[in-house]
Amino acid sequence: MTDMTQGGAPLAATQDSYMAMVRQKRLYSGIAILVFVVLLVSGFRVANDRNAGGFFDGIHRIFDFPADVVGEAWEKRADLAGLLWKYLPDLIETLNIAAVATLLGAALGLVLSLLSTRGMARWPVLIPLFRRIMDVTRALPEIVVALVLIYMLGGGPIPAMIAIALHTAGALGKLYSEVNENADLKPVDGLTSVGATWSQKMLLGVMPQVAPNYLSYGLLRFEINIRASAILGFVGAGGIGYELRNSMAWGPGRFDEAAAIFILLFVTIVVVDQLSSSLRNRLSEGAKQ
Amino acid sequence: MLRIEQLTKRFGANAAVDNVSFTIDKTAMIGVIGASGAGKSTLLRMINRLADASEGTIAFQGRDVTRLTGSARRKWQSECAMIFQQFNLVPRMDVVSNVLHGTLNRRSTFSTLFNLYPTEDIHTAIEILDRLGIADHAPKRAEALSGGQQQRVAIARALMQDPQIILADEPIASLDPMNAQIVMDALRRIHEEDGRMVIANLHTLDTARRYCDRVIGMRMGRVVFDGTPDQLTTGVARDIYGAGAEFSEAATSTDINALAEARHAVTA
Amino acid sequence: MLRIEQLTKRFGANAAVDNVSFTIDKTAMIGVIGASGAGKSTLLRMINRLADASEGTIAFQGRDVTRLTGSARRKWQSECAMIFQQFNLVPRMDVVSNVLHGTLNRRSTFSTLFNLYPTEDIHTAIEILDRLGIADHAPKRAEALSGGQQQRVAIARALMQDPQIILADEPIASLDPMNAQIVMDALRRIHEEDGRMVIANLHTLDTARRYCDRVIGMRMGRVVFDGTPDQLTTGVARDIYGAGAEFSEAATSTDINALAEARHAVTA
Amino acid sequence: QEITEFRIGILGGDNVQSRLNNYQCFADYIAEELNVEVKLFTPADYNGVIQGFLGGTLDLAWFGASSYAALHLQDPSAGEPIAVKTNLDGSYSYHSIGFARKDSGITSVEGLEGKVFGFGDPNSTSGYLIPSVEIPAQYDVTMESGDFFGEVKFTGGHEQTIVAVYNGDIDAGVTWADGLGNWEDGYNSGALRRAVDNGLVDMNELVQIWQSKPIPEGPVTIREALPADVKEKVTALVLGLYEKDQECAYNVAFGETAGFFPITHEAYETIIEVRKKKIDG
Amino acid sequence: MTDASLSMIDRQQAAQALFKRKRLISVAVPAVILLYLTYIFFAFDVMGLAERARLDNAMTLIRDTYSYKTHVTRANRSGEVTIAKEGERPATWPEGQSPDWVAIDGETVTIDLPRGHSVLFLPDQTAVYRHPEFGDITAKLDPSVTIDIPEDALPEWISYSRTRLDIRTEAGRLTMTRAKTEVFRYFFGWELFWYTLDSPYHGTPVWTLLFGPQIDADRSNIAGAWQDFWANPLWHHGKVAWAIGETILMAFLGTMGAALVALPLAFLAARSFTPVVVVRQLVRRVFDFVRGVDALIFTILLSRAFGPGPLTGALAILLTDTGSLGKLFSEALENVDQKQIEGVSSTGAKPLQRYRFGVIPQITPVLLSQVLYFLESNTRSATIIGAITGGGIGLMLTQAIITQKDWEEVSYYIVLIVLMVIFMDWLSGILRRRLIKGGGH
Ligand SMILES: Nc1ncnc2c1ncn2[C@@H]1O[C@H](COP(=O)(O)OP(=O)(O)OP(=O)(O)O)[C@@H](O)[C@H]1O
Ligand SMILES: Nc1ncnc2c1ncn2[C@@H]1O[C@H](COP(=O)(O)OP(=O)(O)OP(=O)(O)O)[C@@H](O)[C@H]1O
Ligand SMILES: [Mg+2]
Ligand SMILES: [Mg+2]
Repeated sequence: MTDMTQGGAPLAATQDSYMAMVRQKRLYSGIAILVFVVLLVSGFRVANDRNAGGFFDGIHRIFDFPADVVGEAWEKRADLAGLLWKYLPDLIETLNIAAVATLLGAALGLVLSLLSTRGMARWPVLIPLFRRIMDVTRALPEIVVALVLIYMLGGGPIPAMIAIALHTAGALGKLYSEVNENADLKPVDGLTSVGATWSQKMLLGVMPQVAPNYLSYGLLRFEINIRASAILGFVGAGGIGYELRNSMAWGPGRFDEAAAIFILLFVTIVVVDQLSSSLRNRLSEGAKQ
Repeated sequence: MLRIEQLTKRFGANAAVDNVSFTIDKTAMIGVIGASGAGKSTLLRMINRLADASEGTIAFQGRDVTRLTGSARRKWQSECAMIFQQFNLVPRMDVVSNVLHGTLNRRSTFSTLFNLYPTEDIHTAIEILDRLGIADHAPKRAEALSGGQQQRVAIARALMQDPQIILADEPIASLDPMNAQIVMDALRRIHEEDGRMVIANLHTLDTARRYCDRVIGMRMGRVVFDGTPDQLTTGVARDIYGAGAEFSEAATSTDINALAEARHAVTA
Repeated sequence: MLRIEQLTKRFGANAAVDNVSFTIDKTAMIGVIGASGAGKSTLLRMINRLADASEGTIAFQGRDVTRLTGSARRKWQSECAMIFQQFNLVPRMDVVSNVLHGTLNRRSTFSTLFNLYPTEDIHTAIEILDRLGIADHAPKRAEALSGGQQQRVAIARALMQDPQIILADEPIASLDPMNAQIVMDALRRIHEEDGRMVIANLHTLDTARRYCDRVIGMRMGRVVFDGTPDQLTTGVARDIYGAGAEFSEAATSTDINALAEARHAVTA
Repeated sequence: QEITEFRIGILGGDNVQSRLNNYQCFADYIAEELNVEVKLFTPADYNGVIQGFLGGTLDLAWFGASSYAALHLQDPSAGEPIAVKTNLDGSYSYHSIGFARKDSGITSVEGLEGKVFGFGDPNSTSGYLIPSVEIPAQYDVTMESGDFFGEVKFTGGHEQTIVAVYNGDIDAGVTWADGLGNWEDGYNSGALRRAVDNGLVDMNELVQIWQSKPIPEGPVTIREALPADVKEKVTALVLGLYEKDQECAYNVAFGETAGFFPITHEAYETIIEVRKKKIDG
Repeated sequence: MTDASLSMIDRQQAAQALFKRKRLISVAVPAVILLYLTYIFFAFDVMGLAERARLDNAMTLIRDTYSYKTHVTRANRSGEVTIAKEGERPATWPEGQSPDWVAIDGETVTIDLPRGHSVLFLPDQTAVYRHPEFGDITAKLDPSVTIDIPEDALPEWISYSRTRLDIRTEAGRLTMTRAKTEVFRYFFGWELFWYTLDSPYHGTPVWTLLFGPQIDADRSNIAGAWQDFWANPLWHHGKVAWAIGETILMAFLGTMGAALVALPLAFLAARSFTPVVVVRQLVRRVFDFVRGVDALIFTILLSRAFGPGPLTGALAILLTDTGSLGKLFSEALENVDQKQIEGVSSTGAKPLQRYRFGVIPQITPVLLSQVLYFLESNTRSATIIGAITGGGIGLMLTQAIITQKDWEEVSYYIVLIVLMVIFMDWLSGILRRRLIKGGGH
């Protein structure tokens, strides 16, 4: 079918209708840009206004604090190795919190996602329920859960772990159920036809398809959870965040400790990030094959 | 042996299978033919209990299997193996594992999760694969195999179930003529050598004629023909497919020889 | 008008275009043919200055354009439009916007960044589209169009540049025979009606013969043939493609009529 | 030299809104006096206020003695003390109180060997600085984890310390109280009293195991770089608040008070020395 | 390709070996995880958890989330009686008024509690707790606390020392010390959530507010009701709304600012756009650095320059996310289709135009969806950051938790935070669908 023979609208009409479209588009994108700029500018002004120090008053002081910290750390650089060693156990605790939370959260997220994916759900009527559960656990900031649990369970790593695990379950559950939705259900049908149970179907029919994606998302989450675990330490859940908070709060005199903790945390985050991204690349290539 | 009585399956207002009754008395190879949407797949899925019947009963050796649930249903499913048009294997798993899935119903969930299949099962699986001529591919992933090979893996899985009935839902529709023949030959051989009942949905008349002892024709959910292959004349076929006089079998044939002729016909 | 002198392009040790010289005196439609890897694309990309020449000069109307940089180079690019095998449109933008990209060199950066093209440009664009028979698709996204339509959008973009030369790098290689004909017809028509020079890399001899006034044959980076279509015998073609006696034009033909014959040949 | 706004940082163991509420009357007075907008901020901890003064982003705050020392040690010209809160009896000191659960059997610091001991915020005077110096001096022990004490940790603040001890998460801790009145009420004022009033703890379950020497109340401090007239006006307002509006003084002082008295930097030199020593090791 | 030389036995053995391997893996992976969890079980002292867990704290918390208590307090020295919800000043009953379950008759105060319990404040610093099953418990200050109970042994719900008496039942609570005698009675709901006692609208049904006669002479009912609600001195709905706004503002400014900074930098970090290795590596390391330093640390470091407030939080988010978005954007840029760029270049387009038409339309979908995703997740981060810099709902939440008593406020904030995050999630979902499906430019 060639369009050359097509009658179509007369040229002028096409031009006019296109011009009308262009004008409309310009109007819309003009409005959109305007709204965005207005939001950004007024948002900045509100924030600036509600802040103790203004942006332009403070900008020249932006390096004062870092300079103090670095200055002191440099002065006491001889002790640095010892401090790094001293805080290693705290770092390990933080990493452990993140790792366990990721493991448990992923396991819970996996079950939730399977229970809330159409075609796989054990109880299809309950799909909306499990979805809502994921929404809420995902929406709960870790800090909220952690602080409440610290009150109920006392201090230590467990409240932080539970808090992060809950949030992880919701976040991964959502990603996993997206993966599940893309999974092929034919193998599941095949396994149903041989009389397999639900868990057999999920583990043998679904898992092999989705495992690389699961793993890749899980690794990404682990990275995020390391930060979360450090932050929760900051509000009292133990680990390296707690030490960082104390030395930062005390200020000069313990800035060398702050610097050591900071180096540990930074190096860990960068290393895990690099490791997991290379691992994820390999997984995604494997999945494509 | 297998008694279907007034079996009906409704999707909303539409009856996919409508009041179907037939009895199969002795182990046979049975072809079910009919146009797309005639209800062939639905019928087989109900027998395997992948789908629930709306009305009617399916009885095997006097036992009513229509409304089994839970493990009883899974038990029945393990006795009546199903082969799918799209193979429905686990593509990322190796061939032997796929075949061993046929034993899932017999083994505990726990042991299968850790790949703790008994050695004799593994040996049997290889023997079955060998019998189907694909033992060489045993360690490969299922997705690495060609369509015909995958369908043979699916048959192997079915055999691994050691079923009384094998249901095959258009087993050769996704295959090229060469592979189609290999797969149909394998099914026939299993029927003859092992004496298992085979019910196969088929798309093409000549396949049904060539491989089956008995042919059931369906149209719009109802059985409109039930007889021997000989009774399946072009006139009857026209009825089954609701086609006019322009109907030519060659157009749907998968026979390799028929194909070459058909191509001539098109280009000429 | 266009003088190519001892033009060479080296990628490492390998010369993709090797000491090529030719002159085009009057506005003409020129076909460049040659096997894959012969250097056709590289030649055109050097003329458009998408690639830099290693040695030699390209002069247009006495002006040396080989070593222009910055805005002078962009000015030259706007005078010599390029059409690609893969169309190289912006698929997520609408057809008219894609055509209007042909004016980018003329218009201020700022206004174009916000898609603020003058109304007369928009009208011209639609006129060009109309001339190419695709004005109806003006508001659609480029990706929503078929290959032949997309290539015509690319031609429209080229025309929008109001260029002196149109370079077309295998414009019909991604198209089916039907669309190939439409696109080649369009190029020829532009050449004839507007008097623009067209240099087209072509994959197939018969296209070159049918549409071009002059044919340049390349092999391994060198010009091995330069003459009228009539001089392009099968023997010459064998030289160009470095093929043996089994060479048959029909196998690579894109002519619709040739195609039907070819099919006969295969099936017979 | 003109200012366009006046920024007050408020600390104290209460929730954000109560803090803002308690200071609103005071903010209104300042706004009236200076004729500029007054903004209230509720930083999360002492460090927030210290940083605010160092960076010149806060103009007035009621420091603790130790956090004032921290400020002074980092920048002696950042802020100057103008007033101190007095108790009902006119004194302006309080105590750091060590306490434990009654059923733990602990009655004194000696009984804490190998036990978990909790401080509050590192910048707290009674919750860290003073006990961390006086206890080792008094009992000849160190405050390092695993030395005399099994573990020494920071709970984050007075409220957390009290709850942690009460819950048995830690064996003993320190917090502040005026030392007047009765133990079973949690004394007349202080973090313990507040916890009792809120029904958080049952004082029958707790025992006092240690009390520090008197600690001076922290200074209400103003940013030194402010124009002299602003400083003067605000100082006068703070000192005259009790006469002007008792209710407001009660709110600003977070409890019963006889008003704010003038004070100077000298009053905190001892504390500064203590903190300096702590920094230098 | 059938290998004829392989016998059946060989194949079976090969398969067996395969399964041995698979079995090993499928047992080893869970075993390693299990081992790790066992280590964690001891490292985190899970056994001790049961001991540390405070069920009564949990109960307090849970009870506070759906109920509140009213304090009836008698100062033992002056004899003055005050009644206040949660003992807070703005929620104190005016002098001479009392709720209907408290009867004040001179020095005698009768306080009815649920389930037939009641408490009597009698003259002579005496109080009686009337327990329907246990009987009367009489307490007197003399000058220390003395009690008189019907049985010899103290039940476990009475905590008594000579300085202090504490009776806790499911109906309420009585404490007596030398300073004061206090009764708590629990009620369902959040106290004075709509209006405090001093508001004329307290206790007015909605119907009356809307259609009834004007209650306050100066203000129309709806305006007045709104003002009093918004300025409620116990719940501060207005300030809480501002705090939520500040939190979203931090997330918005931080994310959008980061996107605007990261986009041009991402070109410098992408292989296809910046052939100069030094520049590219430099920009990438900068990205890695700001990404590795968490927003939390930036928040602290920036607090010197900008002080407490939402701007500091927004800048911290901006810095960290410049790293994350920059990395994502540069990856997207490395994956762009060169054909489109070449097509635009061949017309003689200037560099900016080349990016605008050859690159931006291609990466817009990735860009938008990432930015919106970050916006949503930054709302959560902003809650946490606010708790440290002093701004937004996060600070209110953490400070309310620290008081260890305002659990009803904590629940209120948690509900609001969850709603806020769900709202942002929903909003970003909508925008994603709209913008990405719609025009690409
Ligand atoms: N899950 C379902 N929901 C609704 N309708 C269904 C469903 N499965 C099948 N049907 C309908 O039932 C009718 C019979 O379908 P069935 O798949 O059994 O036909 P078929 O004979 O196998 O056809 P084909 O040759 O195309 O496989 C069709 O009209 C189909 O649309
Ligand atoms: N960017 C490049 N880097 C290195 N080698 C190149 C590059 N571009 C082209 N070449 C090489 O130059 C030679 C000529 O390539 P060119 O694309 O010009 O051939 P062509 O005649 O257009 O072939 P085709 O018909 O396949 O498009 C080939 O050997 C090719 O591999
Ligand atoms: Mg079917
Ligand atoms: Mg080419």
